Amino acid sequence: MLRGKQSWEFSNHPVIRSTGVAVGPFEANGNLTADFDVIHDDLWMGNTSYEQAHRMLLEEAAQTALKKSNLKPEDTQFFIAGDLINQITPTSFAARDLQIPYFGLFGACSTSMEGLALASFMVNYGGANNVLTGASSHNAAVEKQFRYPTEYGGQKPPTAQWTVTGAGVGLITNNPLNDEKLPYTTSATIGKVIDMGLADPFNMGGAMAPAAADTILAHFNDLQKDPSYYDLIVTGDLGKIGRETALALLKEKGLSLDSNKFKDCGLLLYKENQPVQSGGSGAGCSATVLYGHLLNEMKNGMYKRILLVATGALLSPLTVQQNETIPCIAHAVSIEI
Amino acid sequence: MADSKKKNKTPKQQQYAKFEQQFETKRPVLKNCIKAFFVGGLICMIGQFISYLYIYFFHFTEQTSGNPTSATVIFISMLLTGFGIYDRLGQFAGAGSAVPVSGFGNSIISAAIEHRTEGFVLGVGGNIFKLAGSVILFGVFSAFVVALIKTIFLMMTGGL
Amino acid sequence: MLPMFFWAFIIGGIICVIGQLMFDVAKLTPAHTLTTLVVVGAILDGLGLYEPFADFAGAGATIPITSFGNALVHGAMQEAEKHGLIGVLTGMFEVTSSGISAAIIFGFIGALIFKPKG
Amino acid sequence: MNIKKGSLSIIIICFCILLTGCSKGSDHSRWALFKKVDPQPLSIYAEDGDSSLVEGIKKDTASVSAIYDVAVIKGKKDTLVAYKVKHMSRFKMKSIEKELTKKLKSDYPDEKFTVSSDFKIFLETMRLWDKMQDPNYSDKKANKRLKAIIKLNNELT
Repeated sequence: MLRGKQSWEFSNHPVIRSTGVAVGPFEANGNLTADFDVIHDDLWMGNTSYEQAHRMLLEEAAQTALKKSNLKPEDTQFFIAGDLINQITPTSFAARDLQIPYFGLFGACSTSMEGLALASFMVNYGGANNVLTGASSHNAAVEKQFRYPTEYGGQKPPTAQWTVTGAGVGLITNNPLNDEKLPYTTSATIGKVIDMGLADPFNMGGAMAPAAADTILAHFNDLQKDPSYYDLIVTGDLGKIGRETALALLKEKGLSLDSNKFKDCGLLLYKENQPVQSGGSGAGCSATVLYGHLLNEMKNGMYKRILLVATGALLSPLTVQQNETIPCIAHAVSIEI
Repeated sequence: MADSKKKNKTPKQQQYAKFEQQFETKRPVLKNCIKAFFVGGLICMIGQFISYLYIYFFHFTEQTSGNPTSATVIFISMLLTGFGIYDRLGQFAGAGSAVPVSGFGNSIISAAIEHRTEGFVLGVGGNIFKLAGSVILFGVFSAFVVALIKTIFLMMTGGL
Repeated sequence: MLPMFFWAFIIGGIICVIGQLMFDVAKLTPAHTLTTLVVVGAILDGLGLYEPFADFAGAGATIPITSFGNALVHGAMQEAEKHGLIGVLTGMFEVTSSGISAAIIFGFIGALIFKPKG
Repeated sequence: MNIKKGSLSIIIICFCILLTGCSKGSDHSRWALFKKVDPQPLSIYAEDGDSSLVEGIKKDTASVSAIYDVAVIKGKKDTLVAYKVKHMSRFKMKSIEKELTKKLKSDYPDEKFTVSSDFKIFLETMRLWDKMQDPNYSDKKANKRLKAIIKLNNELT
């Protein structure tokens, strides 16, 4: 049901029945290792190219999610996913192997929540019984496309972020199977593209913060809720700088959040001493942290209600070179248990 | 470049740019410069050492030892790039490892290694100058202009 | 000879600091920074300043990328002395050829034997 | 910083190899790059008056204030003058060379000079000088070697 200007409420409570998360070596050394299903100790993962490894991550995550629910690809109506590589080939190639009817999404790093919102919408209104949704990214494949060759000795400024190698997939269904308490989605707010004129591709957090703030404000306006309703508000990959900027922006707009209840996936994922500069980023960042870590925490009773706001910077290497500013977007999905 | 960007910005965007800046982690310029100084200086000192080796053991004079020296430095840079050390050195030293010829070698070699998955002709061949191409282009063109002006000047003044 | 090492270190270091300032203060990309330094090297040689500088600092002046511009001009000027204006064109790579060819050859060898580590 | 430490130790090791590796022959050429060796000026075909001539050339060269170490070897036709320039004067190396050539030409109009401030030329001159200390080393060989050094000096790149 449409609520307010840009939000949906899912009254039938689509359930996230199972999840699958596959990550690379760098993430395995981070904070959340215990929450991941498949861990690779090599960036190549036995493939001949990083792009193939990228595809493999998503496939493994999808297969794990299906296996945990005892489902076959045929039982799943739709597969909604995306990544950052040109023409989202890793995702489409994975969809070729999965043989599930497929929607390819591109929302940069916000793809995970875009997919979850759409999947919940479909399931809520009977458009599907089971939908597989997720997002993935691979550090070396993304660096190769957006930045410099991985072996190039360029210095990254402290505002830069580290692209996550990982894929997170969730199975959204209208059939919770047994009596076990499972997390379900209750609402989603679709963001609009916001461009505040920043153009530095090594400071994405700062560019994306206004989009996150805009979507969070819209969410509370549309659903007539208060920030205290949520135990935790998590942003996708704002990093240190973006998180602080977003907090300050929200405060300026009259919405003060408890900074202990406002976290960022890019900061949760890595240890303090890992050289990720401002934090993690990439489509896989919010996907691995939500489908791996946060849902586990919810099942363990740490949180009852969370709002996940995944942010995306809709740039390409071409637009950066043409001196265009960075348009950004954010989508929010609320999950309760 | 920066000016043209500013012109297109709305007042709201300019205001945000200022607002955002207070949260940005500042680049540690002094620390970076010290690191660049020591690593860059060290690379040049190693280069000096290599050139003395060429003078001492081979038939090179101070004038002619420059070429084999830069070739050797580039060779070392290839090994460091291939073993995945140079990118870490680059993150530490910044311009200290980018400005010496080893950095020029690194930009060529890293691009060549990166694109071998696309094949040797289209991948390696097509991308090897991805980063170094601009250095070569502007180096050659500016040298052409400078040499042309200097030659004409010398001809006019009768120096040639 | 020993002061040579000292000055190579100091001058080489200073050129790198200039590069670092172009990165951090002027916020240029590495490609813009290196390109600028090469052009500066070419102009300095055109003014006849680079050679005394290289005499003084040795590798401190020949190892930084600025020497690439200097060497290009040098090759062109050498040839120009022999053949006039045409020499500017033909002599361009006279001196620098080794650096570029070394980089190309080692780059390709590197691509043959190494894989990016990520 | 392991990289720094490693490369430093490599430099030190290489230095040691360099110092010990070529210890045959006289000491002069071994130390030629490191310190002032101040060799006796030589003439390959020692004729009457030659020793005072090369002595004079050396004194003349050393009188240039920026020059601190001079090696002179006179061959059949050519005279090779290799010298070291004080480091702070290396900026003016070209003009020093010009000044010296002019000075030597006006003082000794009959001689043909090759002057060089290049370390390599100085080193090779000292190597030849060391060899010439051996009485068995023939004058012809020495003159040939001298010519080779002069040729090396005239190579541009």
